[in-house]
Amino acid sequence: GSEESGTDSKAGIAGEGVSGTLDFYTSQPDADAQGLVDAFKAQNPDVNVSIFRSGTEEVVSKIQAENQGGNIQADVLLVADSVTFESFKADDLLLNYKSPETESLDQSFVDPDGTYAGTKIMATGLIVNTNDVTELPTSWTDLTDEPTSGQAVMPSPLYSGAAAYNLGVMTRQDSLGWEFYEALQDNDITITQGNGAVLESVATGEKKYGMIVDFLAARAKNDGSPVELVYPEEGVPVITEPVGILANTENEEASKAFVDFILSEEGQKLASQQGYTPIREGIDAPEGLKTLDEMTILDAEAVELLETRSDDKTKFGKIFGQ
Amino acid sequence: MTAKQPIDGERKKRDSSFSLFFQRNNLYKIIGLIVIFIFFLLPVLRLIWLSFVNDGSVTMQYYTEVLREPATWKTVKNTLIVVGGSTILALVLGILFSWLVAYVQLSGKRAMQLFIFLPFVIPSYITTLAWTQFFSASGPVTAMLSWLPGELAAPNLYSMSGIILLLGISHYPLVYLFTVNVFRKIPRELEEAAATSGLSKQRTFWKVVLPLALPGIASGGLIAFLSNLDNFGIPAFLGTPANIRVLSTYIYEQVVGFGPSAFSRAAVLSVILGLIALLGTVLQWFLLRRSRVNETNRSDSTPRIYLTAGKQKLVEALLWIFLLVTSLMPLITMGALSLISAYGVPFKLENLSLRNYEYVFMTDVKPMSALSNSLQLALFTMIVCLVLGTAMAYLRFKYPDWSTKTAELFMTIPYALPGTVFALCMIFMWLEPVPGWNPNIYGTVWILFIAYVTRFLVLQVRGSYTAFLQIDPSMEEAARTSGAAGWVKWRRILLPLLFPGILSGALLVFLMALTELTVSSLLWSSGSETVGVVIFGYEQAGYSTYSTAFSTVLVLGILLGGALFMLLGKLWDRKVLKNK
Amino acid sequence: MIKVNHVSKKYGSFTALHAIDLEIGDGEFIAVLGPSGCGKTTLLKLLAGFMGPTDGTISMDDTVLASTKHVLPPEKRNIGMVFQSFALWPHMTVAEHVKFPLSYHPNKVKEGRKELQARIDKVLKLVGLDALAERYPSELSGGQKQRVALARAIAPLPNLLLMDEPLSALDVELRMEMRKEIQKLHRETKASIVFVTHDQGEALAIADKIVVMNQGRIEQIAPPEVLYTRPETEFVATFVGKCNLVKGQWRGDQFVPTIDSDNVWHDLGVADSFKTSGIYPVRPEQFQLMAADSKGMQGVVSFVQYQGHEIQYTVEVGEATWTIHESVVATRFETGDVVGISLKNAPKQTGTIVSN
Amino acid sequence: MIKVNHVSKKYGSFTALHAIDLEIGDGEFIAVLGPSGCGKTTLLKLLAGFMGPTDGTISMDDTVLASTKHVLPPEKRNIGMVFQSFALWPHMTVAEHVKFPLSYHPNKVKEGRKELQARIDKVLKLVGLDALAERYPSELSGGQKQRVALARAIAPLPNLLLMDEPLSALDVELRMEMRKEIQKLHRETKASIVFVTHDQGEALAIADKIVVMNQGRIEQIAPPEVLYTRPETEFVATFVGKCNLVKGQWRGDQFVPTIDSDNVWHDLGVADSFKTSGIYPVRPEQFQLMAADSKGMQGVVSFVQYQGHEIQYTVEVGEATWTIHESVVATRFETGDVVGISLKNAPKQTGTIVSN
Ligand SMILES: Nc1ncnc2c1ncn2[C@@H]1O[C@H](COP(=O)(O)OP(=O)(O)OP(=O)(O)O)[C@@H](O)[C@H]1O
Ligand SMILES: Nc1ncnc2c1ncn2[C@@H]1O[C@H](COP(=O)(O)OP(=O)(O)OP(=O)(O)O)[C@@H](O)[C@H]1O
Ligand SMILES: [Mg+2]
Ligand SMILES: [Mg+2]
Repeated sequence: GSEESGTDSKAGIAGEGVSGTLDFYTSQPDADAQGLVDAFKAQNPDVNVSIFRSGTEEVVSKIQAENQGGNIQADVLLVADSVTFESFKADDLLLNYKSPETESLDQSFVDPDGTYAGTKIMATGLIVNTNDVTELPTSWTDLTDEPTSGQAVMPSPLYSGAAAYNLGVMTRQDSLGWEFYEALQDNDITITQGNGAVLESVATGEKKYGMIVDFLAARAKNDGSPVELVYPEEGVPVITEPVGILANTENEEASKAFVDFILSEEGQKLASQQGYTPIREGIDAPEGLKTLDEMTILDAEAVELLETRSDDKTKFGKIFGQ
Repeated sequence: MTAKQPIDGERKKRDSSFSLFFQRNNLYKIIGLIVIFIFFLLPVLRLIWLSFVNDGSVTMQYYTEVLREPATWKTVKNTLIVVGGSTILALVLGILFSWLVAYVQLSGKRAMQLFIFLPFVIPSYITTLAWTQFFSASGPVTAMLSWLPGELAAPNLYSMSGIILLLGISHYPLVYLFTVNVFRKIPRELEEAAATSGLSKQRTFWKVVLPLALPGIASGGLIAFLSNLDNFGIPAFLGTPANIRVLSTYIYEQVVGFGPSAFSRAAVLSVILGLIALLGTVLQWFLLRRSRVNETNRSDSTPRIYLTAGKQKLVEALLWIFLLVTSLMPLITMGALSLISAYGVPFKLENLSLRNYEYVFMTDVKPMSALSNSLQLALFTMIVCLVLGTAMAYLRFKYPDWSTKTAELFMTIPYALPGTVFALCMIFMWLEPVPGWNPNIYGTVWILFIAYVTRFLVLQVRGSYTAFLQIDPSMEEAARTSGAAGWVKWRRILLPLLFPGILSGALLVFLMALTELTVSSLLWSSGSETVGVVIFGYEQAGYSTYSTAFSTVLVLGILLGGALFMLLGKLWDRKVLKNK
Repeated sequence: MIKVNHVSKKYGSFTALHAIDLEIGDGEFIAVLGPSGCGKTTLLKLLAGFMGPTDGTISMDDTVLASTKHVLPPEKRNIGMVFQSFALWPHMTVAEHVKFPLSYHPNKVKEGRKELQARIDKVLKLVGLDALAERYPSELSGGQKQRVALARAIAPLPNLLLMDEPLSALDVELRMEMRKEIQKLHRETKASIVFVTHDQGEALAIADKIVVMNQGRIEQIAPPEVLYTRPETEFVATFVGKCNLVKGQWRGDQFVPTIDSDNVWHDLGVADSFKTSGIYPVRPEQFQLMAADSKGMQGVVSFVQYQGHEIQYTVEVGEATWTIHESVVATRFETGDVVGISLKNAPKQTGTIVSN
Repeated sequence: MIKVNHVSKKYGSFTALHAIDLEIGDGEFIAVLGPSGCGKTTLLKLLAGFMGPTDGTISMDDTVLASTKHVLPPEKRNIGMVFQSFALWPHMTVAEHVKFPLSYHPNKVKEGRKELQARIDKVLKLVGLDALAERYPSELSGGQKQRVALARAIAPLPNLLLMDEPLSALDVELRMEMRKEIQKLHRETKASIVFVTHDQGEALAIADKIVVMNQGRIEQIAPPEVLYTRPETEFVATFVGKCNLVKGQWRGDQFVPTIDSDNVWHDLGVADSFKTSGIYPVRPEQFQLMAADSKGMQGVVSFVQYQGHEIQYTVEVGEATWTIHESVVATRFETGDVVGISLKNAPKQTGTIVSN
């Protein structure tokens, strides 16, 4: 790969003529990551992208371990939430690259310093088992009410980065705050490992309500599971699966081309096809999901979230008796 | 005749000729230890080192911090309870089954053996899922209990005892595998001698049979103990809702906890976990201390205890019920899930299809290549472990001095650590073994191979060592006076005698490597995806139906392989050994 | 009284015992003698109850102990056994081996620890292992192992003591001592003893009754002296104390050996079966060797073995090979010497003793 | 020539061999004799090279085979060994046991399959196991197992044959036969043989030289007849062929037993060591028993053992216990009888034979 230039890709079609190998670390589902890479390669046949896919937590640990080991292998990183990127940014592991495509994005999803940018919108909402529940909940606080006592399930922030992000965001809302989590505990909510486990639990009827990332619920519903997705009225925390380039990339040019592609209209359409709400304005959300403008977003400063994440988790642990 | 050798200290004295060879080659000993150190301990030390540095300066800060936290101690206590309880359960079940299979006349033993392995090869997320459904409010247990008088509630699996139960059930096959051959090799005359001394069958079991089976029990127990210690899936699944943390889950929490001190804290906890593992190993040595070598016997699979027809039927029925619940039930749950389109749709004919299978094996290309990768990896890992592990076991057996004991300890650590932690260690180590030099192992399939060998070697060492403990040294001496040394001695005398034990170890290594998940999920790379990685990927993406389809095929494949293997064994017995 | 009734035992297709009949009286001391592989151990294992007969029954005072259907397990019988292969428990010390039956056998020590320890010490002393009480089997020599096996079997003073070559690994001195101890035990406890040995001297010395087996069959059952002096089959004659079967013709009480038809030998107590087959059994010490002269039987010494108190000659006489024992004080011959052979005239020997 | 040089062997803190010196000449047949636990097996294992000495060296024609530092492994020596515990391989048939050394031993058969099979058959026939060639060890009787061990050791005709009680499980007849075969082998191959046995008769019969061991030390090394007739220590005298050590006073060539000071015995070839300690060693057959009369030595019969060709009496004489062997044709006594004892006058015996 050539490393001589960091500016020329602004011109023309993203990454035309780039080549070499690219290590892409992601937490997207395998099929989605593969689809993305395939689409990219259709345009840039000379780039050889190898994917490492695992859970966000594993990917992050891997990069940190590689960092400890002396040499990060990844070129492009795409994982669940911005807090993760903030943490890498704090360690100066990310390259400053503001893709031209970010201009079409809501700027709140783009790092002002250009180290990362969101690629899609994943809201966390409520999932309900429709066999057992006829009256759909409308608010987060429904989970703290008497009728749902012992019936709800949520992913553990201690295992899932996305859940930890949600914890940070929701405790910073005036409407919810730590009181909300305390109430959840009082209402006997079950903590489970991750979003997948929440889906299993609710879909099989073991629990009736769950906090879950929207696309999983929508897809399960499409597949025929007896579930319904609800966006609570207070709004939803949103993670954006940001993408960024590692500072010591060995193929800066191809990396930039790849990021550009992800954020491009074509890349975003692909995301929509794959069942995610695209982040770029003007592209439709897939069946069953809301687009960005249709939802109320609960928000918090990513930098602040990073700083308090550890404390948040500890506090969470205390509330839930660990 | 009982043979010449006590197992530990005295052997050394007696075999001083060999240690004499070694004295001259003390250098080899040191070199060997260094190699083992580099492969097995250094990666871990690189992690541990992190627990001592902060911003480039050495500090005990993380230790004081972590050790001061009550959460740490609570976790350690939980761990000890969970691991202790589940190891005892695995031991009880494992010993019971291996004894029944080796000693008692039962029909359908071969089929039974296959089913005994199932809980071990079924992925633990499936096991937990199946069991939680089994005991759930809408599950069969609750339904059955509601028929009974009284306010009986199904036991809550999301509890300490739930974790213990599932860990025990998942790992008793390990104890079984290590012990059953040892039972078969106990000379009948030793029991007959007990009988003429007036011991009832029951007493003979406690006083003679069990102590003689100790080598197998200790090895199996140790491996089960380590497996319980490093298991993440079950305590994470069942412990999270119940707010029960054990070391493996707590370490994971630390690792994924970001923050500058994440790894350092994880390292401190890993040290604690490592200490517990070492404690287990030492305890096991202590158990084996009084064990002595039997006369070498051919493994004898004809039953020694005959029950009346009625009793035999009863025992068989009880065994099968247990096996159906612990083995078949998860398998069926898994199979059922793999046939429906989505979670939660009722299990009705119109909802069933082979769509998931079609996707996994026709549409998606990954599973097939993963299967082929995993098979190759497992096979090579098995072969390498077979050779290295058996050689190591031989050394450990022949020269039970500080050097081989230390080597064994080194080899135990990689298996005892939670997979995630171990994978991180492998990254630290193999990315740039010498700073600035990247041998291009990491990022290829080789890192998986090295990781598997490093992690699973101890299984083979234990398997082979157990087999060695069954061999009277005069067997080898006789070979040597007949002029056989080196490879001939191994091929003609030692290996045939060791065969079943070595095979158990190899089988374990193979199965473990084939279904490995946590280590692979950090170390795989494009083109080297493994079965575990694919299943994990499906799971995380929420495609549990795909992962169950894949797992079902995998487990059925293993079952089929096992069945074939047993058939071959039967033929071998008939044709080659002319067994009656 | 134990009755072995037409018992057969097969290992697969190989028949190790052919329809054995045997009675073991209460307090009787029976030696079982026979060549290697004749079924001695098999018989003992059947008596102990480790396996059932393929045919026939074993009963005790009219209750059936073992049949093809059912076998009373050994732990329910009041027995002790010395295994030919010792069968020591590798994980137990010498003292523990003795302690075991004393704690669990039907005849166990019931009086408490001190008494138990005293008994252990006594038994160990008896077999000369008191100094090795804390050793494990792997730390013992062959003979020491065998003594542990012996100690374990006799410790609880069982009613029926089965011993499978219990002294084979011991030196003569120790063997004598052990023999005496076993006999003493027998006298004191009135136990029935079945003592398997391949050593005819031992069998003759120790037993009330000797059972001679061959190839899974019983050849003869008789008290030692009868067996030695009046063997009923060729096998017994040659096996129990070397015997030379001289061929010839019986004319009433007179025997004319084929090899030396000028001579006539008198009947010194030969069993009828031999008379019908034209054989005169001569013990090695009944022959006399002298320098060869022209008349009488002649042979060539083919082998000489020095035995301290006697010299054992193997002599080729015509087609036959004879064994002849001579005193060390008699004239010595060497391999290859041509010698003359005659029958000592010792009319007293066999006749009087049989009538004893 | 193998030289054992001041070799000691310790098991932990227990010393099994104390500074042994021994020479094994080429083609020599050495019997090692000694009581149970005296270190015979240990010596053999050192000679085989299974372990190194704790002290001293073993060398062969001036090259050191074993020292505390280094041991030449057994497979590099041209040896064969019969293990006391047989050490049969449970996974191999009888034929395979014999085939094994024939394929791998330094002296292996190099001529091809047919030759190999012929050799296997020959060896199996020699030990009488030709019919059992396809059996596994678990299907053999004790004596059969021992013969397999023997066959395996002798098959490759090793230069040094180490045999640890190779015949202990065999009956007299078979034992004689095997002995002869071993001797034949010895003559034919000129192998050096070290033959451990606890049976003094066997040692006397078979060896060129006997090594008597006791408690880890060598008591005497001598040819059989010298050993028997001129034992140098009390131990050798009593162990090799029962001997009664009669106490008394030596006055030159004359001996006055304490128990019967009226009598004077003549020196029939007693070693000096006995003379200095005032002992007259008398073999059991040198005594004569008669009905008790008032004068002469008197004793009480405490034990009688019938041995076929002789009767063995144990007689209590004063403080001492003597063993006396009498012919079966002599007057019989029973336990409790009071008997008179005298020394047979057999001036020829010891004296002449020593000078042989
Ligand atoms: N591994 C061991 N540890 C301790 N002592 C041992 C060990 N092996 C043998 N001994 C002791 O060493 C002594 C010599 O043993 P060895 O086996 O050489 O005797 P042996 O002369 O062959 O006796 P036997 O005729 O009974 O076979 C014995 O007293 C025995 O108890
Ligand atoms: N498991 C078996 N399978 C087949 N044949 C066997 C088995 N066990 C013993 N035999 C055979 O049965 C016969 C009798 O064996 P047994 O052990 O009773 O002999 P033994 O009289 O004790 O001989 P020894 O004096 O050599 O110990 C032998 O020929 C032996 O080969
Ligand atoms: Mg036998
Ligand atoms: Mg010995």
